[in-house]
Amino acid sequence: MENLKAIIEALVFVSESPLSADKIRDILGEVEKSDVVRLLGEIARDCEERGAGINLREVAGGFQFRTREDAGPWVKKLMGIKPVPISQAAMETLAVVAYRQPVVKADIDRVRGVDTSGPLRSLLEKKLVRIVGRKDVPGKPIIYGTTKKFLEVFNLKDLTELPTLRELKDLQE
Amino acid sequence: MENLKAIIEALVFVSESPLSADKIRDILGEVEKSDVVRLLGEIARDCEERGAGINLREVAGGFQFRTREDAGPWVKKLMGIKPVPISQAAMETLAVVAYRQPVVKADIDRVRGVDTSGPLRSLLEKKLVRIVGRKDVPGKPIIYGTTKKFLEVFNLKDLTELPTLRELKDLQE
Amino acid sequence: MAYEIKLDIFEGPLDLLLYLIRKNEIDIYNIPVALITEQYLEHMEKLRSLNLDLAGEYLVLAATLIHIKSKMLLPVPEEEEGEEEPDPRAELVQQLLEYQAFKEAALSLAGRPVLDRDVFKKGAPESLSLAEGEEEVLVEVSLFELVEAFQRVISSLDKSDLLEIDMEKVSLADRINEIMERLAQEKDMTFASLLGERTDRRNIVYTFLAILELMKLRMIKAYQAGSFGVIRIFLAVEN
Repeated sequence: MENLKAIIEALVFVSESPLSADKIRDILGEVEKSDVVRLLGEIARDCEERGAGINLREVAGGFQFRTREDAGPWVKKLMGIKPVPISQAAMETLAVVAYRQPVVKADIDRVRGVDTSGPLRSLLEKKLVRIVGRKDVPGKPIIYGTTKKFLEVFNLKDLTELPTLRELKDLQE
Repeated sequence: MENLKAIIEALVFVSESPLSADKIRDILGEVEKSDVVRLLGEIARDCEERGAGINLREVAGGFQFRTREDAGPWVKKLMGIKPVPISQAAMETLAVVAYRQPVVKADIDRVRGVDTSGPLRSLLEKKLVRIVGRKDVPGKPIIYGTTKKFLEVFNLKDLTELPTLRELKDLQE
Repeated sequence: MAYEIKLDIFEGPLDLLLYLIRKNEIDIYNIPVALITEQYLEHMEKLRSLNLDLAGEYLVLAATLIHIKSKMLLPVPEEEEGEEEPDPRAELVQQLLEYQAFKEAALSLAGRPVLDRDVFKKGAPESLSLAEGEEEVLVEVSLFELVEAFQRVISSLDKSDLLEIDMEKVSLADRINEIMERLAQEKDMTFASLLGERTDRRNIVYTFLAILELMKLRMIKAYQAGSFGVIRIFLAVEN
């Protein structure tokens, strides 16, 4: 294929959700995945270098074009977007779920020292957290985990990209 | 504004419909329309020159990024594939509905040996299963059946073409 | 949906304690329990005087602090060599450190380029839609929340309206059919507007019962945007 890079750019552009290198290879057929990955890297670099209005980001296991940060205020104005604030309580709850998943509510409550019913419900509604299942202990408590949307919203490639949690020193030592 | 060109590029990128130079000027405020038009021209030229996957086109009184023509076949291939992600539980439930329809929830629960409220609800949401009516027995339970979309998604001419459960799973992959 | 992160003063007793430790520039591994307990209790008093309803968790931590304080006042009994009495503060410190780590992680997460707040993808921000590849776990408005909303609607109505008795007999089935018809036309309606169409008690109650019944039958769904957002009623299936 002659214009492989351009075609990959077009595919990522039209895709509504982040597009994985595997998916691109499947679409294109006789192409090596390594070439797809290399070209995606080139596209990302091109955007950076020419100071483009959009950047290629790796999120939730795929690639997606996103607007550059300093365009944010104008984009919000154009689209009439008024961000729904995530409360500090919900952010803390989200952090505990993200790092400790799969996790039950009792554990989140213990870490935060308060009841997290409210924040948890709001995170479920925002689809940043989901119910993964039930724990096989008495009372069958609900197990929570983060969603793919969580990765998309916070611009994370995958869970391993989470900022490192400060090491907890064991005081007993 | 420093990165005026990049911001305009970002605005055209996020907009769902073609964006006019007037609208861009309104959003940005203290900017001349002539500058906006000039920068839009530059963006269009940049795309052409670097042989990008997307081009800036003037359509319906505004500007819009469109994929380059030779990417067309691949874009169609990408957009044509609409995976309907279905959990194992939902697949089983769907199979019971498909083969036993018209069927009430109690029967599905009995066949699967677990409560199917969750999977059933998700199938209703995905419009693969619909409510057909109510059974004329005490409690008037809801009767479920599959939809036309179910046939479309699984590439079935009609219900007589239903494959086995195993084949159904393979179709997903 | 787009997001913005808001900072509150205290997110709970541990947060208050961390604040006091920072304010006093205290080493978290060597907390002067007497001083901190005193300040903690003072703050609880302040919060109470602001008419803030203090959750039980604040009281629990106050009790824990007082307990640790008293333990530290007791003379340390002579122990056999090598056997050291654990620091009574150890457990609390561990908890504080853990909480602090997550608090920092939350800040760090919020500091990333957040979608629909800092960066944007093509097209309108999604609202209730799920990311591709995810099984939907419906989080609907609970009956408890519906009852709360019902009480809000009732209390916002004019009392005199409520006293009027509509002689027209309305059956639950009629109301159910009406609601289904309205929803088929309007696609979605707010809970308040559905209830508010009727101003007499009997009709409001019947409308509410009809909504509950339809929810139970999974003919309709109720969604709420945010914890105190408007409750919207949707048809569960389009005809």
